[in-house]
Amino acid sequence: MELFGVSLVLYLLGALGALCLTGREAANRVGPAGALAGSLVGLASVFSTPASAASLFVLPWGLPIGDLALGLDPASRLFLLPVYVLGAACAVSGAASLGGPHEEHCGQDRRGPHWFFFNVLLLGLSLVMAARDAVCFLVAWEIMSLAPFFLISLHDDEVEVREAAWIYLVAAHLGAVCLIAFFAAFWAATGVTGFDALAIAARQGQLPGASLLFFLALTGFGAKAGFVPFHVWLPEAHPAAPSHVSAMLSGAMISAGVYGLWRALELLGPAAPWWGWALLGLGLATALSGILQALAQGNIKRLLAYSSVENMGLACLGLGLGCIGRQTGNETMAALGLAGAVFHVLNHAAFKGLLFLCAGEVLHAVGSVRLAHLGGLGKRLPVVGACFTLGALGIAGLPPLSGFAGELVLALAILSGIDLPGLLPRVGMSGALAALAAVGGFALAAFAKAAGLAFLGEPRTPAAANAAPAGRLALAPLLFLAGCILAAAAFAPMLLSLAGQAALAFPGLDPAPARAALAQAADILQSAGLVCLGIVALTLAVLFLRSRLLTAHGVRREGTWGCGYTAPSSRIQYGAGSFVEPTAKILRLPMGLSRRLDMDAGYFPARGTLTVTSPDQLKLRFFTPLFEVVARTCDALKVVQHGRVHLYILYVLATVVLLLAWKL
Amino acid sequence: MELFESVLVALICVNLAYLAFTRLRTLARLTAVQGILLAWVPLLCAGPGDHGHALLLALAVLAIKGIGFPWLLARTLSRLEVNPVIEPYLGFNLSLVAGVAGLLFSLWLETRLPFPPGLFPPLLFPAALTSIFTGLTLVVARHKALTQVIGYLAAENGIFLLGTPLSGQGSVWLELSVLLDVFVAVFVMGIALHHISKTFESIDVGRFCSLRD
Amino acid sequence: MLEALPLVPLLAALLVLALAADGPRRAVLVAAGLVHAALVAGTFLVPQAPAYGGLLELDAPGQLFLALASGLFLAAAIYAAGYLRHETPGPKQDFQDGAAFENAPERIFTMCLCLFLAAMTVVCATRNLSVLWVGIEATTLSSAPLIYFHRHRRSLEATWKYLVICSVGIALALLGNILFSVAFYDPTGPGASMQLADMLPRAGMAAKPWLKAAFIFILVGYGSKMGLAPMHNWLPDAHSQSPSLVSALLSGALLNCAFLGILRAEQVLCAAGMADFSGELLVLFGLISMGTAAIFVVGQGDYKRLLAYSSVEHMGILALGVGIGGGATFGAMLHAVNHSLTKGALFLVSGNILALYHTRSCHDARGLSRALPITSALWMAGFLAIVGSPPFGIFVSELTILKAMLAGGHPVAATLYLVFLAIIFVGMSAPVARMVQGPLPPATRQPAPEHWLAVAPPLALLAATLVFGLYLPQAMTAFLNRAAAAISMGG
Amino acid sequence: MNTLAQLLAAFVLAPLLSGIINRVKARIGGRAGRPILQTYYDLAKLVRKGAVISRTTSWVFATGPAVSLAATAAALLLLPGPGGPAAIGFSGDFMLMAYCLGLSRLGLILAALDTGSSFEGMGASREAAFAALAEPVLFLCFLCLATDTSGLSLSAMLGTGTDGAMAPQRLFVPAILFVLLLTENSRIPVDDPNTHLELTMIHEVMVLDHSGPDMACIVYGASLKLWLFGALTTLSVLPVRQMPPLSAWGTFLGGMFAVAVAVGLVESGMARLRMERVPRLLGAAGALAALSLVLMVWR
Repeated sequence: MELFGVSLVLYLLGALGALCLTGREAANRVGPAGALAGSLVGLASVFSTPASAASLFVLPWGLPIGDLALGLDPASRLFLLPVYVLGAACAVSGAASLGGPHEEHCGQDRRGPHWFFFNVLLLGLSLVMAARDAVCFLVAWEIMSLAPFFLISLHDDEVEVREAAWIYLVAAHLGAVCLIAFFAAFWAATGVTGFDALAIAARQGQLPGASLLFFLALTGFGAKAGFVPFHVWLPEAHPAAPSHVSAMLSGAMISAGVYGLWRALELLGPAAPWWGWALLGLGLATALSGILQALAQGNIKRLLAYSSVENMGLACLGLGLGCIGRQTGNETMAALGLAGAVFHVLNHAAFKGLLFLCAGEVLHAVGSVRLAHLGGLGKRLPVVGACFTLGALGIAGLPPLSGFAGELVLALAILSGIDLPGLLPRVGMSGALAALAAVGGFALAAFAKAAGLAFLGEPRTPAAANAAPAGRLALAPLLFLAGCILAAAAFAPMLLSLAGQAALAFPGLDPAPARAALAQAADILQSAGLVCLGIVALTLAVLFLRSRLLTAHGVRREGTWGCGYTAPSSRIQYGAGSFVEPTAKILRLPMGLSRRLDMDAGYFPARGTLTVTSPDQLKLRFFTPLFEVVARTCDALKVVQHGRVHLYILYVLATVVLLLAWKL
Repeated sequence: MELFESVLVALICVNLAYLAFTRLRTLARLTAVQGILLAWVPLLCAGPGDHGHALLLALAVLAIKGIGFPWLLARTLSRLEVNPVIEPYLGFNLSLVAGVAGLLFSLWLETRLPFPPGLFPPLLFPAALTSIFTGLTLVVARHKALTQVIGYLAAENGIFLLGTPLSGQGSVWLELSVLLDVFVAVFVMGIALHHISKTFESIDVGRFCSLRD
Repeated sequence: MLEALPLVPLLAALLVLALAADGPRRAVLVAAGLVHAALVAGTFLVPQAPAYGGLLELDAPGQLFLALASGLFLAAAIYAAGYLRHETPGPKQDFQDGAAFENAPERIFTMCLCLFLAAMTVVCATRNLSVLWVGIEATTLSSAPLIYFHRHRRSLEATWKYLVICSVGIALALLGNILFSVAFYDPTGPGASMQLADMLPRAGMAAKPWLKAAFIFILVGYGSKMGLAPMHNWLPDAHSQSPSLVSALLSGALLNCAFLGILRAEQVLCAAGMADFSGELLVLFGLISMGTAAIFVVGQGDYKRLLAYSSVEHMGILALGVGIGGGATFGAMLHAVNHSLTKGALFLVSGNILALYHTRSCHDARGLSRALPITSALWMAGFLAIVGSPPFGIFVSELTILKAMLAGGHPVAATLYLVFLAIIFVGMSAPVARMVQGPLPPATRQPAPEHWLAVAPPLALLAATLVFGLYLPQAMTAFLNRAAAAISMGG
Repeated sequence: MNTLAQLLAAFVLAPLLSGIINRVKARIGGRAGRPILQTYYDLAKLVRKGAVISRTTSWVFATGPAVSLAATAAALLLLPGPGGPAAIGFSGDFMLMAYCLGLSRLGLILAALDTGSSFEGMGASREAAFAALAEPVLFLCFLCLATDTSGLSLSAMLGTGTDGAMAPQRLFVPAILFVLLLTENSRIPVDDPNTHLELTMIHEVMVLDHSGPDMACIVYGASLKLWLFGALTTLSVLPVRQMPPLSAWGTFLGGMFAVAVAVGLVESGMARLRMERVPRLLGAAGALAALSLVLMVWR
């Protein structure tokens, strides 16, 4: 806990130092240094105590409402893990990218504030995970929510960036409003603000309108985590933000939404039956729509953003399983669902952080992250390519990486629920498993597309052909995260039991069967690990054999066989639009693809253009019109301020008369 | 007491007349009539004890409301060379209807309030409220800044009327405030009118609608 | 000390009138602000006995608003020292319609500023309803020339509207005061006193229907000065046309003074046991004001009007908080503090923006962060503060009010409150973000570095509200609680 | 011991299946056909050859086939057989099997994209799309088996037979698995392994550029996959685990032969479906699986 405090202070120092040094080169060293040091100390604080320990500190706090109560329990620690790991990696990566030669369009004087807000984001995230009081949590939450607005708008001379930053700000605030309502209503109903006191009050007295509170929490935290239909800010914000910020947002900040939902479920106590099913359904809908839209994207960062939506959906599914399990008394399902959710969040943070940082390197090297501009980068940026492939393998949930382990735990939780009493629960669970499988299949397609089109084949533009690898400083965080991922793959069972600590601390669970279920799941991961080991060993063996055989019989290098076509160019390669065409034929609506074919008239058109775009349909069809309707209504109502003073007097007169007639 | 009631009825009539006349000069004269009528009120409703106070008040009202202000209005009128015809937003007949509605509303209001015995002479409360409502109707329903000032003054007169029975209660603040209000109406609005006419070559505040949403 | 409070600005006004040179005059202005602030600070240290035969008397709510007015005046006076240096005399061209105009003489402007402070001091430092009324009337008188500083036709229009609406309002408030004395009429008693100290103990015996009528008139009357919808219409015009430091004073201090008028009436009603009646009306007007502000904030193209409508919103929140009662009254007092500080800072910052771009349009004033980095940071921070984001103070007060609303059983009001706040956030965020971000418009030159006189006052005000968002001293909490108790207990 | 024998049988006998299929097709077409061991000859020849590798490609091109083969082989570790349970088994292991096959597919897709050829890109995109659609159907099949046998691991749900009468919904599962076999192994009616028009291919067009040992990996991997699905289909219907060892082996191999013959018959009797029809076929299979699942759960 002391170390945790030190890390907060380091963040604060980094923030203020960077702000004070605005305009000097040193800002780009002090800011990242603060973030790095704070993260490393924080990491030490997470590991310095046993995983199951819980601590609580109430510090003096100057406000008449709430308390400055901070504490670390297993759930906090686990959700802090991505914050610290990514905080360290992104600080280094950001220092490299903002200090490098790529930043000519970013005014020098903007780095001080940038690092200020980066440190503030880390500070806010740490406080969110540690807050044990509603008011304190809200303050931390808002600080955490506001900082990214400034981080996203680093390159605010581009109109898309401004637009994205604004969308982010609005989404974050609307979510926060729901949370304010949630905590205020909770506070008003119980009269206390401390988390422990709230939980006790909720357990003792039947909370009035608990379902409404749950709905508010789901909306508020869902807006942060990017659950459908509140995900619209993600695909806008991530491409606009600098990559180290995207990595931070996607890996750590949106996880805070899941964390918040976790806390809300803890606080609300005994769940109504529909909560778990609502979470399950929402999670699956989010995951499916997220991955389908990810598949449709032609911009790597947008693709990654939608993939984050998908993964948060899976985490929500885990929480839903936990809820259903707790409510039906199925401890196995509850423990595995909750542990699976945390496990998945951890995995996602590592993979997505790595992928976004790789995307950032691509952006620096090529100047674009649109798949139509990339290709063949694997040979030009070998480390980045390898890291991206590794991340893609992991995020698609393929063995032998721990992404598979996470999904397996979720699947085990579902499987333990297929003998629930009643037809509907069973059908629901089966549907969930099938949906999980579909998500896995589409994730594979999406990341095959991302990795394959960006890093393999021939470069599609001269910029991609001339891409130059980044410096060592920029590669260090990639390798660090890749190392984390490999370690996680090797120690997946241990990671699960770590995640299990959070599940065991969840109130309302019988620890003994839950512990047994977790132990069994760890065994299963062990066995699965054997198979994974088999895969690695066999691959190596086959590769060894292959190299022996080829040295014996010789290799000839030729051009790619063109199937008889003699003038191939890099433009005839399969592109982002064509790659998803078979899927789009069936699933155009959920993928949100729209295509336009412009062709000259006549039988032999000289020119034809096919444009395939994938705007967010929900934003296009729902939110934008909604905002327009509100704006138009307000405009129409503005006639009351017409500028004629005598009518203003009429308002006053009418008010008096009406009040007198009404009240007397 | 009959005299008092006839003064009040006369005040109500003057109020309605405000709404019915079409020339600014007539309105200015009406304010003089109202001021003179109003000057009677403190005298008539004063108790036996404090005639001196009431006389002082009556004189002050006569000087300010009966003479000073109408004179100022007339002077402004002749100086500014405004179009002497009032342009209404709300037609004269409709304005009259509004005035009568104000009267009826005041009478209704009187039934809703328990009157402390001996404080208000009969008819004073509705007369005062009618004056306020017609004054504000004049502000609402007419174009020119001058009519708005006149309407505002009529409303002030109503408030003064309502306040007079309380003047015997020992506090001078009430009277002072009424007088201060008149001061505002005359001087501040007079200054503003001066600027308006200088800037716009007219005191038609109907053109004042450039600030809006 | 209480005797001296209104005298200091009055004397300063005379002095200013007498001085010929600009420099000393500005010094006198700042000095008056400083002395006044010091005296006000002194009233916190030494309890004050009533002065001038009981006409001036300080209680907790009055002291609170007095301190706000004084502090804000000091900030505005310092800002004015820098501002007036750029407002040279002589003919100018209006940037909006190109018409020629001149500024009012600086002597008049400075004098009216001092008189304005004197009037506000009287309003805050009295517990006599008549004196209060006279004081509020005097604020109207002294502030009208301030609004008409730039003598062009739009500011004249704004001044005229301000005068007409506030005069009508003030007349209605006077009527309300008269009705109060009718309610307290006692043929056997010593006569109608408008001293709160006399009224509150007897409030229980007062005639209830008359109290109701009186409260309605006072609410509408002072409400039109305070900017409660639908009587708020002068507010955006006056705030947008007056010099920014005047807007800051109007919004941060004058509106509070009018609110104090309503609070005094509320005190009487609470003492008479009619808090339900008055509370209902205050909640109603609060919500209408917030809703109106929400409508006008969305799509607002003029940043000073944007701030003005935000003031309407916050006045609505104040009314709402007091109307809800209980913990919300404390919240409302805290909110008044935070709103004054924040809005004052925002208007001062808007003055810097206006000085650079010569336009009040949010669409044309772009790229602020590149042109004026400190101003843009203050603008953004002020925006976050005013819409109630932590760690600024308004978050705390708004949350307190929300909680009290939910605990007091006003779920519908609470829902509307949140919806309006959310709409206002969205509506304000778009123009503010647009102004702060992006490249400079091509026609604008890169300006000189910002002068400390232009950024220090808003910076200090924002720093104060930031502090109140993180740390409220015990003494201050106790004081605000005392003010809230004085209102809701009726004494 | 038995487990080892099962694995050995799979690794040795897998290439035989395609020989049988080809022979059946040839017989029905009235031809003599290729030798039944042709795939073995092909493999032997490929291993002994050098390779021609495109200049465009990177290490991914070389690793892809190896990963693909390794992943498929690892999936076989999870497959139970006539002799006993699988080498490695745990509840939910079918998910690992499916994901191993996914990894194997990803290896080939990436290798195909590495060539920069539009044709191979086309194949990769089709493979990815259809496999993603097949995945939930496969899971539904496993779920049906799991509810039917109350076992959550492949060893528990396959080859154990069912207690109780042979209800009609139980026949759905082998039928769907058979459809999946056709899909996943690029057989008619989903794909035509013997076509010569690249535009209509799925799997074959992905591997156009591979040669020598790489091609051998791919061909052998495809055989293993065919064996895997054949075994799934067979074991889902035949209760071999309850039989004495010899007859169990006999029944199992007989079943595998029958599956191969059935594939041959289908390939002889049907034309390739149009590309848009494939999802419809999978959709129908999925609907059938869902129906079967509901019927089982409902009991």
